[in-house]
Amino acid sequence: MALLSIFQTVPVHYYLVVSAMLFCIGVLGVLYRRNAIIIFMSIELMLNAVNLLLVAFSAYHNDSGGQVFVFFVMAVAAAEVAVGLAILVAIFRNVHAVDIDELKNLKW
Amino acid sequence: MHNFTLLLFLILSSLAIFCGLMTVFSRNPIHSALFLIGCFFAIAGHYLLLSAQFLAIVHIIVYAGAIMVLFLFTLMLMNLNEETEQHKPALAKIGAVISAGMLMLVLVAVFKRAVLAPPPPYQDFSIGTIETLGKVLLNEFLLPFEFASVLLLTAMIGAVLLAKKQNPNTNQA
Amino acid sequence: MTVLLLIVLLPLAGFLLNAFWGKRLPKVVSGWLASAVVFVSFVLSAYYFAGFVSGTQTKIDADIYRWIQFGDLFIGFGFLLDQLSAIWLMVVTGIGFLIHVYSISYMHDDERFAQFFSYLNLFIFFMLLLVLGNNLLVTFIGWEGVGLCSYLLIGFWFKNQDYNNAAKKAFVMNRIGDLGFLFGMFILLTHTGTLHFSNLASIQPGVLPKWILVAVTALLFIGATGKSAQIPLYTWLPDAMAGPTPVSALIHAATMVTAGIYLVARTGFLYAQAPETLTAVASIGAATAILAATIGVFQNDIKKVLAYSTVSQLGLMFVALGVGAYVSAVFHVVTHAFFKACLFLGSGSVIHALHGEQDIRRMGGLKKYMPVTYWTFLISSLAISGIFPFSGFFSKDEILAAAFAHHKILWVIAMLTSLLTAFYMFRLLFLTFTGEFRGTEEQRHHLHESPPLITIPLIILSALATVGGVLGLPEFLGFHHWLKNFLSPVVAKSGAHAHALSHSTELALMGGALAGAIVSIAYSYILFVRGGALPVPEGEEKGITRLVYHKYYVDEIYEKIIVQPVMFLSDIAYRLLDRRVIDGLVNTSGRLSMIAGGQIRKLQTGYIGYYMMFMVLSLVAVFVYALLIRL
Amino acid sequence: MDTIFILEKSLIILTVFAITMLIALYSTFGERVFAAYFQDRLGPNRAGPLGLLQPLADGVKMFTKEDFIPDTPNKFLFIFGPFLFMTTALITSSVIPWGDKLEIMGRTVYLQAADINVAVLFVLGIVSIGVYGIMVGGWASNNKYSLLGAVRASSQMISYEIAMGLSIISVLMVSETLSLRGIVEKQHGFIDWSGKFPWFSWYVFKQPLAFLIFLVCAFAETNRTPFDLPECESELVGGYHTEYSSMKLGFYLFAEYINMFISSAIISLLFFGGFNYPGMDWVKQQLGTNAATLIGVGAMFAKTLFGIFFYMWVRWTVPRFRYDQLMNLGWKVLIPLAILNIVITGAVIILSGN
Repeated sequence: MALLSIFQTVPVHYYLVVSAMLFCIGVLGVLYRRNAIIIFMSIELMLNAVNLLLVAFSAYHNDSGGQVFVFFVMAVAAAEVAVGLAILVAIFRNVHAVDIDELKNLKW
Repeated sequence: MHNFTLLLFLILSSLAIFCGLMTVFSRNPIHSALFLIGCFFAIAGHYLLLSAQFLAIVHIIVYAGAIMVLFLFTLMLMNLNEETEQHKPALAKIGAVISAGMLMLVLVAVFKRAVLAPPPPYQDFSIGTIETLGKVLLNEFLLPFEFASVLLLTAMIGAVLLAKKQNPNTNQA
Repeated sequence: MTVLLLIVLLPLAGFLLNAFWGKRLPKVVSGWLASAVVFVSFVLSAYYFAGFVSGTQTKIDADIYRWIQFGDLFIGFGFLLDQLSAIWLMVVTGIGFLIHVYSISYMHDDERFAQFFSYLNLFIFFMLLLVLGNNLLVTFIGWEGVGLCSYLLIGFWFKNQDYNNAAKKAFVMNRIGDLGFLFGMFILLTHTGTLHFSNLASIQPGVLPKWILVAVTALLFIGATGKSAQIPLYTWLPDAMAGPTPVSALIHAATMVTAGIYLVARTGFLYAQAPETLTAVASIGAATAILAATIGVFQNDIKKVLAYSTVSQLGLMFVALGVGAYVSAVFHVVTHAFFKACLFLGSGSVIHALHGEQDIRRMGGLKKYMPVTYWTFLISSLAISGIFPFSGFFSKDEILAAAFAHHKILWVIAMLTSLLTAFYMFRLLFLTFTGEFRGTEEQRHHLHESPPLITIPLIILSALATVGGVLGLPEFLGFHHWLKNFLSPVVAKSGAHAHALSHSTELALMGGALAGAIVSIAYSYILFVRGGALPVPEGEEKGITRLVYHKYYVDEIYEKIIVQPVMFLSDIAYRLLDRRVIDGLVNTSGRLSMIAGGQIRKLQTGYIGYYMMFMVLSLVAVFVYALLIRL
Repeated sequence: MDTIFILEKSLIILTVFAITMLIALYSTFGERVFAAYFQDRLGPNRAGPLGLLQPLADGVKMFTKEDFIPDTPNKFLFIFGPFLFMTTALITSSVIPWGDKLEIMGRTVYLQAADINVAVLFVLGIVSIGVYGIMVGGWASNNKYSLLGAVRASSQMISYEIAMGLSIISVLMVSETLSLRGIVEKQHGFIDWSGKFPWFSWYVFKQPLAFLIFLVCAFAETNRTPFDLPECESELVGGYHTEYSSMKLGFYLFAEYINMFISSAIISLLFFGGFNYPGMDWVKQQLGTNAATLIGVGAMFAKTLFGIFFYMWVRWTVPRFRYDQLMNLGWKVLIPLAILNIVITGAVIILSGN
């Protein structure tokens, strides 16, 4: 059963715009908030924006490579969250804050 | 039918963008996390729309089922409420909004100039199935796959090591 | 092939075992382990050797894997086993095994016992690689490897700075020779595209230009002079006596120093096409032989005498090679390995008994304390002096005859050398073993015969030195020259054929040599036993004696004309280039980055948000740039 | 997509919903009856004949109780929690095949709401979302006991999800499909004659280790004894639903029974052949497709109901674990065992050459 491609209805440019918007919301979150965990979430949002675009183009080109790449992004995201949150928990234990403006030990 | 698809797309997109914005602007971190989960569901809906069923389910299991649970866990255990979070000065906030807006502008400008192949008339529904993906993943992308497994193992060990409570008796850093 | 591989790999395994676990093993275990691997190698070599003797074994020449492959260039890693390498296999593993056993007793008080044996095993491994390599590059690995082991073993007692210097000297001298070897290989590779002996041997005469052949053979010969201690690179060998005595016996008498002979014999087909080089080989060999022999006469260190004797004997072998008598050279290598190893081990036994004393002026009268050592030493001395019927008589006579047939001057020099040899060997023998003991009372108190592990190898080696001559009984007396027939498949191709001499001439030469040797020994007897003459103490030599005693001041001359100018140049380079130019550049760049860093540091506020803001803005800038480019 | 198809599916969905509710309702009753039986006393027997109206009475009680909302800044989330928990519990039933096909008026009707090709993953995904119902509710209660209970419950659930998923993988390796209907059809009949030697076709006989792991995980996922730590009164006052009352509490409790029902159904699908029963081919020949299918539906429900009974049986038999024991069992026993099982299954598949 060969169905019409979704891109006959929804131009792929729409996906580009949606994913660009999601990505920029992620960027905004990173710049706007001081809570490190929220910044983390914003990064996840950016990754997902990219994933969305990958899947869209995977369907657009009828090539499953894009979807496979999403798996790898997920693996990286999972690893990042596991380690990142562990670091944040360790920091929280020591300084009782996850406020990035208070974590400025990078200066030295 | 076609309009139905477009409608679905629009609903899902606005849901995703709304949830994304709420993630950033919610005062309470827990609300942020919950909105982010909503956003992920909207994205999963997009995946279904693009007939990537397997990926949609995996997306939900991984992001909603694992990653966001971890976030919620951390937030709940740290007990961060809105009173405790200090916000950035207004100038920095304006700067942030302007920077993100500029990035958006530039990205859209870049995308507008993108030259794309014409859309395919028909869609190959087999690419989203677990059979196809499994074959591609374990043949063409076997090496990255193995690397990913090593990466996850490393991350696991690292996370365990970092989160482990230090034994007060042993005096090591 | 597997068995062949085993021969090579067993000593390597021994090396690894002793190197990594040797310290944890008891000394007995590690010593016997090292000996056992060499013994197994010896047995396996003997299997092949027997195969060659009986004619059932054919030549093995196979690449184990493709080592270097680049365009047309192909160099394999493989082994070549024929009659020539089989003989060397027997010598290396056989004498190597005896010396291992000897070392168990000799080194047994040393705290780095296992390390010593690991080095010995490593040496055997590289030596086998050298001998078995089927192309010049594999041989070169072995060549470098034995050089390394030689360095390690000469400097084994590295706490003594003199020994370290000796090791360094040996290494540097060898490196100079190796450079020649390398250049020879490069030229060969450029012009023939192969380094395999089999391929090289099949090149028809006239295909390669003459000058290339001369250049290649001369360069390879430079390599050989380094390894086999010929003029001008011979000075390292006497200094190399700093190493433990088994090392001197194994490396600097029986095996490694004959690598040069092996190389020339192996590439004989090239030398056959370059008679100019052969003449040079013969001349240098003769010059080395006589020079070293004269120095040997005035040396007072028991091992130095033997060292100069080795240099001189090697010179004789090169004379044989130079006149095309490859078989005689190989023959002399084998017999020389027997009696020189025996002599070194005997001297080691003496040194052992005297707790490290090496000066013959403080020895004497040891005959009654250590009879076994004395008798084996005597037999070997007779052999090296060329007294009938010991092995040296046959091999040396062949060389003399070949030299006579080639050129009379060579014969005169070789003859003189062999007379001097007989003289200084018996001077050594008489001063060491006869007369009264001249050492301290305490040393006399501890004098004793060495333990069986030392004496048994001595007895075996002296027995071999006695009967070794049967390998090559002279043909003109109607005997069957076994070695010549044995080597004929390999050497015949080299185009070497001894000039035919009439029977009477050969007989006369033989008799002359024998008579000369006996006269020399008699003179030595009169001088040192009857006359009781003693070498003068340090610094009281006069005239020509003094010149010779100081080894013709060769080391000093090298120091003045080579080492000091090089040092001077290096000093200038250090002061000007290194300190001013290079250091200046490095320091300036360092200072610049410090200044720059001091300024840029101010950008680093420590606020992550600030960094991320910059990141985003830079990203925007990059995108804008990309857009503008596309406009 | 014709109207009849939509009607048919709607009918099936409604039926499934109704049956699920009914069974969950009477499970509460059954629990009390069996508890009484196991403890050798009389159970509820006042409301209606044999006390059969007891669940209705309970429902009336729940609805009429005072609906108390604590002083929390997150009133919406407080209400949203039980709603989410209930919804996720019900959603899973949409992919469960309750029976084989019926032939009605020339149409083939599959007794299943949706046969999707990633059904097993769908179930896992929904189960993982169920955690949020507990977490959100517990957190929004603004009470530290609730929060601790929620954290306990959710960490227990996500820990056991891993072992559960891994144990399913070995089943999937045998079945070679992710569709639940496909898995059931692979277990056709009772005895598999196709192989080199006959063996039971149900996966409980082919994958006994996977079954055991899955069973334990299912107990943990539904927060049933012996893993009912999230609501253990002696430590946590009452767990994540301490602050809940009236029907919102009813939702949490009711959803637990729904979960029990659904997990029993899934166990019977994955390991006990679902709607397969011994001799089904013979019945089909004798009585026709529809009758055979109806018997199959009966078999399916019999297996599922026995599963629910088994839950109750265990509840009154096995004592509660300690929390560290629970975590050790999950991470250090079940996960390695499940991985071992995967390795063994893979090795067997390769060695047997298919």
